[in-house]
Amino acid sequence: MPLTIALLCVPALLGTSLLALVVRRSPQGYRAVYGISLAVSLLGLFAALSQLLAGAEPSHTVLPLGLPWLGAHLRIDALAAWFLLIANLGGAAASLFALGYGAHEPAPQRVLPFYPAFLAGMTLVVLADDAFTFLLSWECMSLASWALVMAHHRERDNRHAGYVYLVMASFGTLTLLLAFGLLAGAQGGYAFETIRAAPPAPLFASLVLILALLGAGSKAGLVPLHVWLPLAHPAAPSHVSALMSGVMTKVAIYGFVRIVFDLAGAPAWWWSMLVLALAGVTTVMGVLYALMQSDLKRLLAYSTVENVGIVYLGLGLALAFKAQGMAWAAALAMTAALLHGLNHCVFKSLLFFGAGAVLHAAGERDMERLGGLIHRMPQTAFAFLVGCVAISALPPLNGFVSEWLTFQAVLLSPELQSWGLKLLVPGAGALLALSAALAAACFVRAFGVTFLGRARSPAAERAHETDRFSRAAMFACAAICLVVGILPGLFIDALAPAVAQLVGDRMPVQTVAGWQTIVPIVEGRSSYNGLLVFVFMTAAASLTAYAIHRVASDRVRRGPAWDCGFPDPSPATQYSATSFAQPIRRVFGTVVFRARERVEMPPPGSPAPARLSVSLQDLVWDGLYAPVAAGVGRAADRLNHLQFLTIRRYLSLVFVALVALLLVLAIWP
Amino acid sequence: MALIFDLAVQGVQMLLVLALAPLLTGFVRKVKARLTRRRGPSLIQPYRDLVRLLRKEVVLAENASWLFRVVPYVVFAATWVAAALVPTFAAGLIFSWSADLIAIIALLGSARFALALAGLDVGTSFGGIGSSREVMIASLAEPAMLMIVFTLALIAGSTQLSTIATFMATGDVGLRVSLGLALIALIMVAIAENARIPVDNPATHLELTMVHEAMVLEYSGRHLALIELSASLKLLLYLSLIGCVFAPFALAGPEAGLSAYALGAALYVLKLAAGGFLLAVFETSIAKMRVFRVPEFLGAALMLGLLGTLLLFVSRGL
Amino acid sequence: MSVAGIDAVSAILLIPAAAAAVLALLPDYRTGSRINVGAALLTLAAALSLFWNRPPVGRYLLVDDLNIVFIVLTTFVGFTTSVFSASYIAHELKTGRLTPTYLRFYHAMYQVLMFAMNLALVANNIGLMWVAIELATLTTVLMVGIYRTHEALEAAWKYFILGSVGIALALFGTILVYMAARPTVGEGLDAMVWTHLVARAAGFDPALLNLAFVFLLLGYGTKVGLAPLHAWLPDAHAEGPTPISAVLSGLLLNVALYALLRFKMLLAANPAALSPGPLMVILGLVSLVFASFMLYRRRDIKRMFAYSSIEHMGVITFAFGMGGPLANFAGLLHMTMHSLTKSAIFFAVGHIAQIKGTQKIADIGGLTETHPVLGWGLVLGVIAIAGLPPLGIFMSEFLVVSSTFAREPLLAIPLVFGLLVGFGALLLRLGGLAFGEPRGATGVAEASYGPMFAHLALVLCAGVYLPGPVVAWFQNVARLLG
Amino acid sequence: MDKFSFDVAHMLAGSLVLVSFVQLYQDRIYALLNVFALHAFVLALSVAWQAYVHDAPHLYVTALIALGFKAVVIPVVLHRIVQRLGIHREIETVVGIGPTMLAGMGLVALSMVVMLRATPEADPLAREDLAFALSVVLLGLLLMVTRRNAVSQVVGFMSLENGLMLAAAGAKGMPLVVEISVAFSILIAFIVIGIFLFRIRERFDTVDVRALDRFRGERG
Repeated sequence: MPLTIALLCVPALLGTSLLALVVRRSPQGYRAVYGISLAVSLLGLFAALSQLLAGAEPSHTVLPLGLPWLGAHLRIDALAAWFLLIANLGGAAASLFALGYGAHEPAPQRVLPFYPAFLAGMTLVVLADDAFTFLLSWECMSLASWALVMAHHRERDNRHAGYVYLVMASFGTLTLLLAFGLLAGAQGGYAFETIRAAPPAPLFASLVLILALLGAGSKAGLVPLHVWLPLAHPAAPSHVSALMSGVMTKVAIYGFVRIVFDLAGAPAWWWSMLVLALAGVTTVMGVLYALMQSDLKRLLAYSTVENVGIVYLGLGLALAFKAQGMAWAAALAMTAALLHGLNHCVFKSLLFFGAGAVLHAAGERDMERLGGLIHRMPQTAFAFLVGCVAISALPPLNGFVSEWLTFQAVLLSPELQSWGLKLLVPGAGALLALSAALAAACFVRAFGVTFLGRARSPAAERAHETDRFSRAAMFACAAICLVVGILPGLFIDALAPAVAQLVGDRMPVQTVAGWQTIVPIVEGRSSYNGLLVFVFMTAAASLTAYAIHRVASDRVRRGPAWDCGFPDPSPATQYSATSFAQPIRRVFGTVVFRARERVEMPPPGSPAPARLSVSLQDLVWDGLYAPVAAGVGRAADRLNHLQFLTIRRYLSLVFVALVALLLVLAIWP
Repeated sequence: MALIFDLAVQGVQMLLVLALAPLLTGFVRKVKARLTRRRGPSLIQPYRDLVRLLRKEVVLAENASWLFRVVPYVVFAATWVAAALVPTFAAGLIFSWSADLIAIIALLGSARFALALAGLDVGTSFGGIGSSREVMIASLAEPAMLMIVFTLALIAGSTQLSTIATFMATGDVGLRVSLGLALIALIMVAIAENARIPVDNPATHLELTMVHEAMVLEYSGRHLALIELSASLKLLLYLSLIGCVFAPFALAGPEAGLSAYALGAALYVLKLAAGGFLLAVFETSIAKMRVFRVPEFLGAALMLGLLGTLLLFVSRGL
Repeated sequence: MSVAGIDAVSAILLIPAAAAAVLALLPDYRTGSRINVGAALLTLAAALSLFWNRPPVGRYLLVDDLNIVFIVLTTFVGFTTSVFSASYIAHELKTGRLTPTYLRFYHAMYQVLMFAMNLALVANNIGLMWVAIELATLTTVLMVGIYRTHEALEAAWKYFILGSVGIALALFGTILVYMAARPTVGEGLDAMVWTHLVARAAGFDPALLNLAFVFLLLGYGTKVGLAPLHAWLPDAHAEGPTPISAVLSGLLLNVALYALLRFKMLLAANPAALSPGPLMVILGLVSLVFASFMLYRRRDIKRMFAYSSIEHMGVITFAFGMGGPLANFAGLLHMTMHSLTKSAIFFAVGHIAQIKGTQKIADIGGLTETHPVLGWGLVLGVIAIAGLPPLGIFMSEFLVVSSTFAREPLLAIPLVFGLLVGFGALLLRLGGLAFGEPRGATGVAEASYGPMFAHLALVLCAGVYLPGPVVAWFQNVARLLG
Repeated sequence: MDKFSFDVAHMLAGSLVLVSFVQLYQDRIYALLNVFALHAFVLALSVAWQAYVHDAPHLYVTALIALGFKAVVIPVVLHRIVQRLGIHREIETVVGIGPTMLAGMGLVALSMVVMLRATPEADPLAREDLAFALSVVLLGLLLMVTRRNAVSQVVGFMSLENGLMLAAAGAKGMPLVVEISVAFSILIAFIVIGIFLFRIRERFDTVDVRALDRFRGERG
């Protein structure tokens, strides 16, 4: 039943795409499209929940589509249902947001037809149960999102973003294709059941892991395959950015989990090392990149890279534990990873919505030209703040819960046998800790520079609060952040079947522990109670406030800022996004980005201004992508001479080919 | 009945930390003054300051938003809750399982997050300096602290502070290199977190060196009082933490009687006094370092923590 | 029944031949284009009737499972292209690039080309097949040079010379096959009848067969456009009238490939001969990788898509070279999809070039803005040709790549590399053509979108759903190909 | 087949290869044309002999075409063209004569090797003939790729085609040989006319094929 409902969503969404083609230019057309998308997403959400909460058996169906002799295999199990939940939750939120935000879209005809198709693609990836359907919907998802990235195609950067994006997506698809080729074997057993029944030989399985890491990792944004992500995500309209960051990366993670945990058979001990190493680098690099950005949406995109790293860290740990036969520990790590997937979906959507609202209100994404928006858009500011707290992994919100679980999983790693892992896992743990702290710094900066202080440009001064649909979407996300943060046990239990399916064990039942405490292993070892922490903090804060206001003083006087006695009226004297990041840039950036500061001080007496210029290098781009691009360019240039030969030379080519083949014949045994 | 008793003990703990925190701050100041041959303010001067501040009106910058007014309460609440969860005189309090050591660190992180935002709210350059330096310091101090937590958790098999303290009190631990490293790292982190010399100077308004004070420059009245109190609480928290982990003497157990509690409380005060004294001695004997040497200082702490963890990972396998 | 069957085969040869004669005599170009469309439609109908009435195997003509795929495809694309050609040519006349006399010639030649291709496909005699392919080549040479510009003449000349050498090599190969077959099959016509040959190939002299295949591979490979024998192809596509580019890419390359496949089957039937697979695999890979890199520096839109045809011919040759049911199926599917897609692209490109008055990529931009239908049609076509779902080429690339990697992982690496490089180039150019600030003239398109969208719709449908009979039939052919 | 007829056929085919070598050696265009006439003449003889030996009268037609068209008409026409174009001075060879000859040797050896791998029970005459024909084809191609001048290239193509004819004639009982020879003659006529047309109508400065490439759309 849930499968049928979920499957119905797909044609419904595709139908909406067609509808969008019809209404694309009518002024209210967007409401119809996003309204239907919202309804369908809610339906999909219902399907996912009913599968998860009922703990239903996996159901399976075959449609006469796709590869002809195979058909389109579709299946919903607990894992699929969990990601279906994420996809449709994100989809519903984005649709709700777009009900308001869509009105500001300058080129609706370039957004509306692709938006439902994008949702449909993501839904279908999760449901696919054979390699062809999987890759088909995977690539449709990329394609639809590419079209959305190209919505504002007149800007050169967006076109570049779209290009890099689609090439990387294609790279990912091709590597996944290779992986499936190995899994399916020469006979072409592309159905997942067939693959499950006959897992590949260990060597092939290892190759599959590497390919899956490349393929799904490039979609998810693992460093160094992430380069497209910070270009493409910000280029799309904000609700689409939210979907891309919040949902599509999760769908990519789903692909990785499905292939590596479900299809590739028993993991080898060293697989996790690869995953953990990449994940550790990704978390820290992602957040450091984010700290260096002054474009709000790009900052959010880089922070997505970081969070994907955190999820992969959990997955890597799960892989390590699974390989060592410690299913109970693997269950903890897997739960952490999957829960973080949901959490990131929610708060990143929220943050992108906020960024969209800001972009619309102030017409500006550059934080250096924003500021003081908390006065003009208080509700957006509040919701955005909730998102910032959540993503910074601070209690009592949801981000903390999943990171806490990940830490707990890291703490189980001394039980691992392998020496390599013994050394690697603490390092990964340290990187995770570092990234958590840096993320907090990053979002203090994001919120502080954008919403606090004084407006840095006239546009920011004229900003206004956003519409009610947008606010509703943001507050809904914020509410979910809080709910998951204070009642994580419910979600961990809902996840349990998916985890059990993947690693063969589940975390202890959480809801039996009193007061909604979550207990990863046993109570004496570690526990956390978001509800109590939340209640304590709220009670303490409000009681204190009440007491002080009643007993001591509640008088307030407004006056000019003190600022050590030297307040400067110009908003330019505030700390900017760049200056805020300066200490961290000095500490980390000199190594990671080759950050250099150059000061040009005019000689005494000269009226010329002093200048400070900062240069950053993207070592991943410069070291990996630029050489590849240059190499392709050089090869193309070299080969291009072949377009300008004389007929005689072309004949010589034919001649040489002939002689070569004859030589082959001559020496053929 | 037992529940009520447990709740009462928990309540006592909460009030105790609140009551002792300014005293500890006053004590440290007093000792420092004495060490520099001044008489210094009286021990209860911090209480007086707090009361005076609470009674005064708040002068808000024209540009301050609602966030600016909420932050002091949030900071105070987070710090207070965190401090209440650290075993002071007794382990295994009724709510101790609601947050483990990682959560306590994260609670302090929440407080700092809020404070850093407040520093940016008015839009002054000093606030920005403070916030930006504060998050830089935190970005190293927090992972270092987590590494210390890892070390402790691996030794005790738990991240639950009560469990750790109980375990440490049993004496099964013996002498461990990791623990030593963790202790040194913890002290370094504590110094940084509490804005003490050599990382920061809580008593200066000299622009080039300010970190914490720059952030709270715009606060006045009751808001400032709360922030000062939170700072004191935080100092107390760290000393309690060091005390309960590395000197878990006479910590009352979960089902202990009143006498055990009393003994625990008495020893707790002694531990605090000793800690405060050592801090004061340390602070007077060392010079403030440049802001951009702080990362090296904290990086060292991080490395020590990581080293401790690694040693444990490796020795487990032997 | 057999009578009707023979009629159908004769019809697909006679209708174009008769139409060519009529068109050569008819002065009015409007009627001419109508007759052209009508004749193509009739031929298509005759080809379709082959499904129900399959004639018995003759000494000259043969209709079997393999070539019926090609026949139907050829007549279908021939028909749609004639529809496109009608609107295209009218515009050419208006701008004065062609005169009515040339149009007469053009229409007649179009039907001769159709005749030649159909003949090549239904021929059961390797000599006849050779003659038909050469006829088709010469016809297209004339069509390529029809604009009489320096560039067109130069392209036609290049095509002519290289094609002639290819013709000669193929003939030598054909003679060698005859020589190999003579001792076993006996002298005379029988030793050139393909069905006889393949039935008794096991007794042929393997060394002669090998040698023959080398010559045939190079001779017909020149027509397929395999690197390094491809040189005529880009220029011929770029300088000829666009309908001819569409037919060249969509059909003639296939016909030549079909001839290669026939000989491959012959070789496969002789266990002692060298296996033709590796040679085709290598040539296919070389073409793929080479053409992919060549795509990057193209400044002419039609030449770029011509290189993309080389790329895809490489993939198809590779797939057939790999052999096995999956790869052969993929090869057939890829060939069909490529024909449909590439001709659709050329339909779009033809109108675009007419509107903009140029074929220079740099002078064309922002099409989705100025000409949404054409622009998005082009986007869809390029996406299809780049192998993205849900369009048909994705399915065939999926099968080729995955089955290759399971069997010969090392071969899959250059395959994937070439595909990716080509993808990057196509996308790069698409970004400039379809998006960005509009560049170039923005006149109204007088286009017939029917053929283009008919092709794209078929490709889209095939990417998601292939009807059962088509599949069974493809599978049967794939089995035949071994 | 008796020994004598075999030897004659062998001798004629061998002479054709020899004449091909002579062609390679020429660096004057008129001399090249004359040698080509000889080439065509030898081919005609060879085909006629095959017709006689195999008792295939239709091959006489092929022989006649070779004799009339290729040994007489084409060389004369090409003479005219060369005169008109004023390119009778020299043949611009790409590589020196020496290396070309060496390469030619290699090609002949190669064609022998690949052809003699065929099982000996296949018709020996046909086998030898084919080996020589393959050599002629390869030498013709070599001539095409080592000359810059379009006329010499045409000559190369025609000698290549002569090799084909030799093979076709040697293939006993092969149908369509006459038709093919006619078709090729037309093809060659097209090529020759093409050169002529380009010269007259399109005002190419030279028939050096390099000149044609100046008009490619892609450069610049």
